[in-house]
Order: sequence, then C-alpha cells, then structure tokens
Amino acid sequence: MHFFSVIRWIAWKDLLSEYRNRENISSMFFFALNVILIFSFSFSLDPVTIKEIMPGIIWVAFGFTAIIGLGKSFLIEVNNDCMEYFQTLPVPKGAIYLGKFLGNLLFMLTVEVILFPLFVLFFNLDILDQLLPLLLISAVATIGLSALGTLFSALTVQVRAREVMFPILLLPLSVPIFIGAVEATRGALSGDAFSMYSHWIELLLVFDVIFVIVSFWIFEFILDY
Amino acid sequence: MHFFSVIRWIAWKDLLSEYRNRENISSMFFFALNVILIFSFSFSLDPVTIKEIMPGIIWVAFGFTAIIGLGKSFLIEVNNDCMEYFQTLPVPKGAIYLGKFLGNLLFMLTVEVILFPLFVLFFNLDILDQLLPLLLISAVATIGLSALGTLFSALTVQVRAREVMFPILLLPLSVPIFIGAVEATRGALSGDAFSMYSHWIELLLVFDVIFVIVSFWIFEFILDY
Amino acid sequence: MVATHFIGKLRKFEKWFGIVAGVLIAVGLYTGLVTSSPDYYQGEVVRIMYIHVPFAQTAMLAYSSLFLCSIWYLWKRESVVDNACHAAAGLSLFFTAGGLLTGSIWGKPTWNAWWVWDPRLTSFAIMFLTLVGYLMLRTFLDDKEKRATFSAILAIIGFIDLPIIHFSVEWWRSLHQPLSVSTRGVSIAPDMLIPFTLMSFGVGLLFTYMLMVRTQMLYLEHLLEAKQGRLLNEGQG
Amino acid sequence: MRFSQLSDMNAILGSSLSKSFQHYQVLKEVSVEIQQGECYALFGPNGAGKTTLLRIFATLHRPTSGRFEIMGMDGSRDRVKVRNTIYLIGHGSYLYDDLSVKENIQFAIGIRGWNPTDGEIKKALDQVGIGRFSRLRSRYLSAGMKKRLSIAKALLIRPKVLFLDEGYASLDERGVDMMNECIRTFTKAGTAVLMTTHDRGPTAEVAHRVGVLNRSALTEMTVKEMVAADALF
Amino acid sequence: MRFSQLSDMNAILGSSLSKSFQHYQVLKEVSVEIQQGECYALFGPNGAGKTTLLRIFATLHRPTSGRFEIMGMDGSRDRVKVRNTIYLIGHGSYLYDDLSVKENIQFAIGIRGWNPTDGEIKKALDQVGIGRFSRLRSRYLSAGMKKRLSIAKALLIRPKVLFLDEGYASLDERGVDMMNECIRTFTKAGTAVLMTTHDRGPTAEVAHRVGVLNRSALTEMTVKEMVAADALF
Ligand code: HEM
Ligand SMILES: Nc1ncnc2c1ncn2[C@@H]1O[C@H](COP(=O)(O)OP(=O)(O)OP(=O)(O)O)[C@@H](O)[C@H]1O
Ligand SMILES: Nc1ncnc2c1ncn2[C@@H]1O[C@H](COP(=O)(O)OP(=O)(O)OP(=O)(O)O)[C@@H](O)[C@H]1O
Ligand SMILES: [Mg+2]
Ligand SMILES: [Mg+2]
Repeated sequence: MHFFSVIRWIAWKDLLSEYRNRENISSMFFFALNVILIFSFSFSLDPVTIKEIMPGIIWVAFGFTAIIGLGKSFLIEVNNDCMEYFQTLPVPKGAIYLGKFLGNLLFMLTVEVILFPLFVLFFNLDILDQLLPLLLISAVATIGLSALGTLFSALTVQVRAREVMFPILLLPLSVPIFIGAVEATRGALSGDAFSMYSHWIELLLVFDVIFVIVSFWIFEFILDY
Repeated sequence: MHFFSVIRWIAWKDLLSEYRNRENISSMFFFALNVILIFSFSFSLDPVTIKEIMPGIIWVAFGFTAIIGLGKSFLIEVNNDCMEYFQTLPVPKGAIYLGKFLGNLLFMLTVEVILFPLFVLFFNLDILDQLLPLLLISAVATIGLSALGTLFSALTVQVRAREVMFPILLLPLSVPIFIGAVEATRGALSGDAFSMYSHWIELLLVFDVIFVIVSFWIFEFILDY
Repeated sequence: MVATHFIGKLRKFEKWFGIVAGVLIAVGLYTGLVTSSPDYYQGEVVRIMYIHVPFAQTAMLAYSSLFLCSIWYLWKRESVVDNACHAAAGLSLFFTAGGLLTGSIWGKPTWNAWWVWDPRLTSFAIMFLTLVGYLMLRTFLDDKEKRATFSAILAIIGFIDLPIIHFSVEWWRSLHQPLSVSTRGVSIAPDMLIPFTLMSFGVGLLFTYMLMVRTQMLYLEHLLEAKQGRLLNEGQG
Repeated sequence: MRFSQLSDMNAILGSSLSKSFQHYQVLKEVSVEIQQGECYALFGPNGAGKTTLLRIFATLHRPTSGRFEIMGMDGSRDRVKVRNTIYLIGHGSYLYDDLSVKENIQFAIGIRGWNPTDGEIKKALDQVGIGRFSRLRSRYLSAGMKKRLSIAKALLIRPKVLFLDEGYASLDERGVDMMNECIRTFTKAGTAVLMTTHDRGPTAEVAHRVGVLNRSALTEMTVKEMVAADALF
Repeated sequence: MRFSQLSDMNAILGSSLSKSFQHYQVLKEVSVEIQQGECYALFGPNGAGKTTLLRIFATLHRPTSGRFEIMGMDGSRDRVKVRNTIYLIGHGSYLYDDLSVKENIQFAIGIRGWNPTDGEIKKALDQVGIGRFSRLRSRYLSAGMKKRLSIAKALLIRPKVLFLDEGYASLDERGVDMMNECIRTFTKAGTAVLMTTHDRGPTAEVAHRVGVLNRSALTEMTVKEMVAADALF
C-alpha cells in the first residue's frame, strides 16, 4: 500500500543518512556520557542518596539526550527545503510523521541501550534481575518521548529561535512521561514486585497511544498550514 | 582606544539585538524553569535528600541553560556570514572575543539572577543570610562558563553537527567549574563559614583567569584559520 | 620541502625507537611479572601496576605531545604537523583507554568497584572525553585548514586538564594512589622500582615509535588524497 | 493541431489572486490563464511577488483572497489532487546531503509511489549533463549541478504543470541552453511551464507568452514586445 | 594622466596561485595583475573557482601554493595591513537581522574605527536607492536590497581594492545600472575592482579588462574580444 511505502521511504532515507554519518549517533552517545559525568559531580554520591536519586539521574540524562537528539531530527528536512517538497507531495502526511517517528524511536532506543550498561558501571547498580522490566519501562517511555519530540521538532524547526523553543514546548508536555518513567524505574531498581509499579507502565502506555495518535493526526497541519 | 571601541561595538550590537528580541531572554528563562520542573519531578523531594542535592540541581540547571543559551551565541554571526566579515576586519580579533564574552556573561547572569528566587520559592530554600557568598559564587563560576562557552560556540558554529558538538566539547572542560561551583554552593547553603569553602572560589578564580586569557589569545585562530 | 625533510627524519630514526622500546618492555615485563615479589597488602594483583601506570603516564605524555604539536601547527601551519597532531590524538586516546581499562580491572579487587568518582579518575575521564571530542570534531570538518586549526585550539585549551590529573591526588584527599615519585622522594620498593622504570620508559618509547609511524601513515594518506585530486605538486618538491 | 487539441482546458487559471504578508500587500487581484503545452515567462523587479505567485499556485501559500485552478481542479479544495499534477523547481534543492545523486532521485520519485528503473534515471541525468556524478553525495554538488538535478527529477516526474523559479539562475551559458532544451521537451509533451526570470535573452527562445509583475499588478505582452521593449518596468 | 600616475604599483598581484580543497584542485598556477583604478571582470563556468580566487585575495582562504600582494603588501605576512585596504561583497550580506539598515551600517563601519555622520550614511544609501528604508530592520530586506546595502557600505569604506562576487546577481535591470554607476565611482577614485560575473552585457559597460577562468587556468582578453566572442568557454 502506498501509505506504508511512504513510511518505508522516509525511514530508509533517515537510516541511510544516519549510517553515512555514523559519527552522529556516537556523538549523541558521548553527549549522554558527558551528562553522566556532570551529574555524578553535581550530586553527592553516598550510597543511600544515590539510590534515591538514581532513577531521576537516568531519566534526566535520557531527557537531555532526547532534547539534543530529537531537536535536530527535522533539521535535515529544512536544510534544503525538503519540508517544502513534502508539503507539495500528493501523499498522506501522517505517513511522513510515522516514518520520522520510527527513525527517531530507533535512534533513541539505540542510545539508551548503549547507555544503560554505563550507568550500571559508573554507579555500581545491581540490576541484572530487573533487566526485563527496565527495558520495558525504557521502551514505553521512549515511545512517548519520541512521538512528542518528532512532532515538536517538525514544529520548531521552522521557527526562529528553534534551539530554545524545542525544549520549551517539549519539556512541559513530557512531564507526565518523566513522572511515570521515574516512578516505575524507582520501583524496578528497589526490587519491588512488578505489580507494584505496573500501573505506572500502564499510564505510560496510555500516554503513548494518545501522543502518537494525536501527533499523527495533527501533523497534517504542520505540513499544510 | 580602538581595541576597546571594538569591544564596545560588538557588545552594543549584541545587546541591541537581544533587546529587539526580548522573547529570546524570556525563552531562556522559561527553559530553565522547565528544567527545574523536570528536576523537581524526577528527584524525590524529601527535605533531607533535597538539601543534599540542591547545589547539584541548581548548577545542572544553570549548566543546561548555558548549553542552550551560549551555543547559539555565534549563530547570529554565521547567519549572514558575519564571521567572514570579522575575518577580513583589520582589528584585533581578541577584542571581538571579549565583546562577545561580555555580552554572554551579562546574558547568563541575568538569567541566573532571575532564576535564583525561583529556586528559593520552589524548593523552600533559606538563603537570605548567604546571599552575598552565593552571588559571588555564581559570578565566578559564570565567568568561567561563559569564557569557555563563547570560545566553543565560535568554534562549533562553523561545524556540521554543531548542536551536539557544542556540549560535547564544552562539558568535559567545564567539569572543574561545576565541581567548584557545586562544592562552594553546598558550603554556602549549609551555612558554613565563608573561609571553609573559600578555597573553591579561589579555584574557580584561577580557572576563570586561565580560560579567559587562553581563549582571548586563541580566538585569533578561530577567525583566521 | 619541510614535509619531505621531516618525514625523511622520521623514517631514519623510527626503528631505533622501536627496537629500544621492545627491549625495555620485554625485560620490564619479565622482571615485573616473574621475578619481582608480590605486594605486601595487595598480593599478586599488584602486577597490573606494571601495565597500568606506564599506560596512564604515556597517555599523559601523548597528550603533552599533542599539545606541543598543536602549538607548533598554529605557529608554522605545516600540514605535516597537523598529521602529527592527528596521530598523537589517536594514540593518546588509545593509551587513555588502556589506562582506564587496566585501572578499572585493578579497582575491582582493591576498591570493590569498577569505578569511583575520585578526582584523578574523573580528570582522567575528562581527558578521555576531550580526546573523543577532538577526534569527532575532526570528522565533522571538511576544510583542511579549518580542521587543523580548530582541533589545535581544542587540544590547547584541553591541556588544562593535565596538571589536574597529575596533582589531583595531592590537592584532594583521594582514593587513588598518591604520586610515588615526587619532590618528597621515592616511595616504592627497589625490586619493584626497576621493572616499573623499565616499563615506564619502554611504553613511552613505544608511543614515540608509534607516533612516528602513524604520522607517516597519515601523511601518505594525505598525499594519496592529493594524488586522487591530481595535485602532486605539493609532496614531491 | 496538437496545441489547439490540448487547450480546451486551462492548465493554470488564477483569478483575482491577492496575497499580503504581515505589513505588506504583495499581490493585488492578479489574474492569469496558462494553457497546456505553453511556456509563460514572468518578469518583474526585485520583490514584486513573482516567487509568491508561483508558491501560491504550487499550494505552498494560501492566497489572501481570490481562487485558482490547476488542470481544472480547485486549488484550495482539491489540494491533494492538484499536487499530483504539479512540480516546483524553486530556491530549495530538496536534497539530502548524505544521499548520492541517484539515491536522492530514487527517494524523491519513490515517495510519490513510482520506482523508476536505473536506466530511466540514468537517461534523465544524462539529459541534464550530470550522468557522471550519479554516485556522488549531493553535499558536494555545486549550485549549478543542483539545479540540473532538479530538472532531471522533473523529467522523471513528468508533471502536468511545472513551476520554475529563476529558471536560469546559477546556470552557466551551456546550462542555460540545456534548460531551454528541457523546457521545449516539456511543452512538447503538453506540460504547462510557468517560470520567473530576469534574463530576456534566453527567455525569448522558449517563452510563448510574457507577463510583467510590477507594483502588485500583472501586465501581459508577447515575446516580441518583450524583446523590443526598452525596459520592462 | 591620472591613470598612469597611479599605476606605478599593482593594486592586486597574484603569482602562480594554486588552491585545492580535499579532493579537488580548483586553481592551478593562476597569475594576475590588476592596476589601481582598473575594473577587471572574471568570467568562467560554474565551479571554475572564481569565488575561490576572490576569497584568496580577500584573505579568507590561504592559497595552497603561490603568493599574492595587495597594494604592494604581502598577502600572508601583512594580512592585517592588507585588510585595511580591501572590501569584499560576496554571497553573505554581513547583516544582523534585528538591527536597522542604518544601525547595520554604523556597526560595520564603526568597528573599523570610523564613525560616519548621519548625512554621510544617508548620502550613500540614497546613491544605491534604498534611502527610504534606512530605519527598516534588515530582516525584511529582499535579496536585491541587501546587495544594494553592501554597495552602500563599500561607498562609505572607500577601500583601495574592491572584490565583487557575482556583481549583478539578484539585481533587477535598474539595479544593474546603479551598480555600474557605482563601479565607475570607485574606479574614478582609484579603487581597483575585481568582479566575477556571468552577464556579458552589463559587464562590457564598465570593465577595463576581462579574464576567463576555465579548467583551473586563466586566459585574459580585452572587453571587445569578450563581447565579440561566440562563447567564452
Ligand atoms: C579506572 C581506574 C583508574 C584510573 C583512571 C587511573 C588513572 C591513573 C593515572 C592517570 C595515573 C598517572 C598519574 C601521573 O602520572 O601523574 C595513574 C597512576 C597510578 N595508578 Fe591509577 N588509575 C586507576 C586505578 C588505579 C588503582 C585501582 C590503583 C591501585 C590501587 C592505581 C594505582 C596507581 C599507581 C600506583 C600509580 C602511579 C602513581 C604515580 O606515580 O603517580 N590506579 N593512575
Ligand atoms: N514569508 C514572507 N513573510 C513576509 N514577507 C514576505 C514573505 N515572503 C516574501 N515576502 C515579501 O514579499 C515581497 C515579494 O517577495 P517575492 O519573493 O515574491 O519577490 P520576487 O518577485 O520573487 O523577487 P525576486 O526577483 O527578488 O526573486 C518581498 O518584499 C518580500 O520581502
Ligand atoms: N570550502 C570548500 N570545500 C570544498 N570544496 C569547495 C569549497 N569551496 C569551493 N569548493 C569547490 O571548488 C570549486 C570551485 O568553487 P567556486 O565557488 O570557486 O566556483 P565559482 O567559479 O565561483 O562557481 P559559480 O559560478 O557557481 O559561482 C567547486 O567545485 C566547489 O565545489
Ligand atoms: Mg523570487
Ligand atoms: Mg561563485
């Protein structure tokens, strides 16, 4: 079907560009490493406190990586006015959104999967038995974050002060995602039973569905104002 | 003297542009507000922990504000190739650096001065008697951060992946500044005698001097590669 | 031309550095791992010191040479010096990674953690990240002069980290071992000192040898690129 | 005759189009009709609104008032259908710097739901004179080469209506000839070409009709009048 | 005569200049001499290296080999002094979007250590035809108006050597005349003008000498030969 072929073309193009610029993804990763470094200094690290604030540290680090990484996701589209080409294209615009969203999701997940072991190493976490729930939490939280991030990246990339506007729009709306992710992660890290924090994951799932569907529908208007 | 007149012209131009774009500084301010918001949700906030991590929260918030705010400081210069004009200018390039640096410093200090009361409000801090040392700490730390930030902004703004490269280059080298600022702030917030943490301030001063002098000298080469 | 002259010198002397480095490392490893006695407190684990310390020191040596070459480049603007900078940065990253790795391995038994947030370790990590930033900056810049100049600037400003690494154990009370050789004298057992010294000089010389070879390689790559672009006028003069 | 057969329907029909940006009325009640197979050249001083008019027809801007039809379809109601028939070569190159010339073409055409063969792509690239560069990353193309690539895409897409903004800009003298050759190919195939330009010489070789946009109003003339005129505005 | 009095020294002297970017040798042993008060026009196909040559003379690129002098001063050793005498009108407008036209001029001239009076600024703006817009933020200027503003700056700076990249680009027909008028003003005052261009017509009116850069080599000709030639490259 043409709808899916559009998604495929967009994702193909993004992944190919990303592959040609492998430094890009590694730079994101080193950015996150830097964030860890700064955090570990800025927060006192006695074992009790660290346990308290670890979920926060993890998600704030992912959050800032998302701000830097997703914020530039549509830059490639405005550089040579490709957004304009999309606008004049006789295809469903939502498919373009989904293509970009999938690319961004993959990108964020990759960075997170590489970063998790580093957190474990640097902060001496003990998470092996909690790996599955943690991965699940990452996935559902990242879906919501990417959905929002993709939408706002498309929106702010055409705006004058885009570097600032992107986080200003993204952060407030992603607060629910942060809360859910932090609380669920806290549960997992302190070894609670899954059922004790699974309601947070359900909450995240609800947000995911809402954000993806609303963004999908609303994207039409970003390209066709 | 011509040297100082160059500094004055650069600062005049930056401040005038900033004034014409008042949204810019207010958006920076809202960005920092967002960061506080995310932090207050991501970190559990029982009074003991908060006291522990407060200095870190403050400085990480300022740090990210600096990344977003300083990173775009030279954007205005590349947009219409003004960097090129600077390059062909028969004036000492260090003066251009100092002009930009002063503008950025003022900008950062403004944001910080507006944010401090908000921290006090949001986190119920009790800082009135420590106001002077805190202002001093902010000033010396911000000088170093702005000096480095101005230099790296000029450097990365001409690079392909500038959004990512700026924090990647800036963060590691500003770790000493963060450490100094966080430790001094911790001292001040916990009501220690000034002499107990003044060595951190001295350290920050040393870094300030080094960073400003080296950047001033080296800036020549950024404009004349 | 300057470049050919310089490269000629490198080619002439490189093998001596290689040979001496090989000998020193061989003897150092033998005395260190086989003949020297285990540490009173740490036991056999201490033998990793003969790798860890030379690697960490050489990483700093490598960064220092990067620093000097960068200043040299800004001064003379010879593209072959930029090749040397590039080589020194890569090697510096290699030895830094080696120091981090061996240190972590050593840390697990002694501190019961792969990593602690101690000043020396952190400042060393800063150097690691600075070098990564350096190499990354190079890949993002296409223009040759711009790349050489900008990366030199970064290397110079990043040099501030080196004294911090070295003196951090003095300035702050820290977990890491203090300086064993300092103005206050030598604090190390003699039968450990000999392999230790041999290894330090050996790995240092090994770095010098690798730097010479790598610089030539990068220079040749540059010539090849030039040849592909039909500009042989530069290298042959 | 071919021309009269096709011309039972206007390819482009604009009636009393107005457009104002914040402070500034750029177009005021502009009307224009362009037939299939016709090449219409739009002259006018800097800032007259030529680009704006093209972008309205290309469904990139909405007119403040007035309406327009492309191939008989309403430009506001039937936007999606209109978009199936048009192609704009504007200031943007629509390229991804890290894809090769060929990959860029594959993407741009593929996303419209059609996959040209390698042979077809090669033929189009050869026709615009950049066949040799098909594997080069588009980052390394010069401005003139990017322009040629856009024309190659248009050759493959075969739109019913082609908009050319500053058709000859950044092309050297041989490039201008190539461009005129391509415009002739298009008009022969029945495509309507609407182009803005400042260069009277090359335009005279291909244009069928000429319009001058000045002070937000359009005056029409023949090619002969255009060539003979002392100054157009 | 004025011309011969000045011409005891070359304003621009390039000898065997070569420049290569990564893969690509753009200039190969290019030599050129331009006298004071002379207008030299540089033609050449897209990507021939015209802009590159101008940028070398303007001390923006360093030549890979070869050397050049501006007003008798060495282009590498005496960069700062050279920069006192030159001005480049290139692709960049060197403007700050949020400053007004007048403020932009004040900044650009002021930072060179000279503060022109309001009257002088107004005179220069009137000369290039944008006096009315002196209080408009430069964000709202069209491409042609930005070009004119650059010329106004040059008129105030009065450089000894002026570089014009694509002198006539984005100017309408009246703008081209204005540009030629300004070039004449400059050459009369003894300024050497080196400009790249694709337009033979307007160039013929002001150029004293013509060079064609093609396949990284420069061939010189007179204006008459240029006008008469069938194709320049
Ligand atoms: C990841 C962990 C580690 C890192 C990054 C690290 C880093 C360094 C560095 C950079 C130096 C060279 C300092 C200089 O020459 O100024 C050094 C030296 C040394 N390290 Fe480590 N180290 C680590 C772990 C350890 C451990 C666990 C031990 C032993 C308990 C240790 C023992 C030593 C000793 C004895 C020296 C020589 C001291 C001197 O002469 O300065 N290191 N280390
Ligand atoms: N998005 C916009 N917002 C505000 N003003 C605009 C916008 N686009 C164009 N303008 C203004 O509208 C006017 C017409 O612009 P347009 O680009 O259509 O001119 P043009 O005829 O194409 O000129 P040129 O010959 O320079 O290409 C200009 O004054 C321009 O400043
Ligand atoms: N910074 C650069 N890095 C790599 N290649 C470059 C760079 N600048 C120019 N080039 C290449 O050098 C060649 C000459 O470019 P230049 O801009 O000088 O051409 P030009 O004669 O001005 O062409 P035009 O008529 O299109 O303006 C082009 O092929 C271009 O791709
Ligand atoms: Mg236009
Ligand atoms: Mg050019």
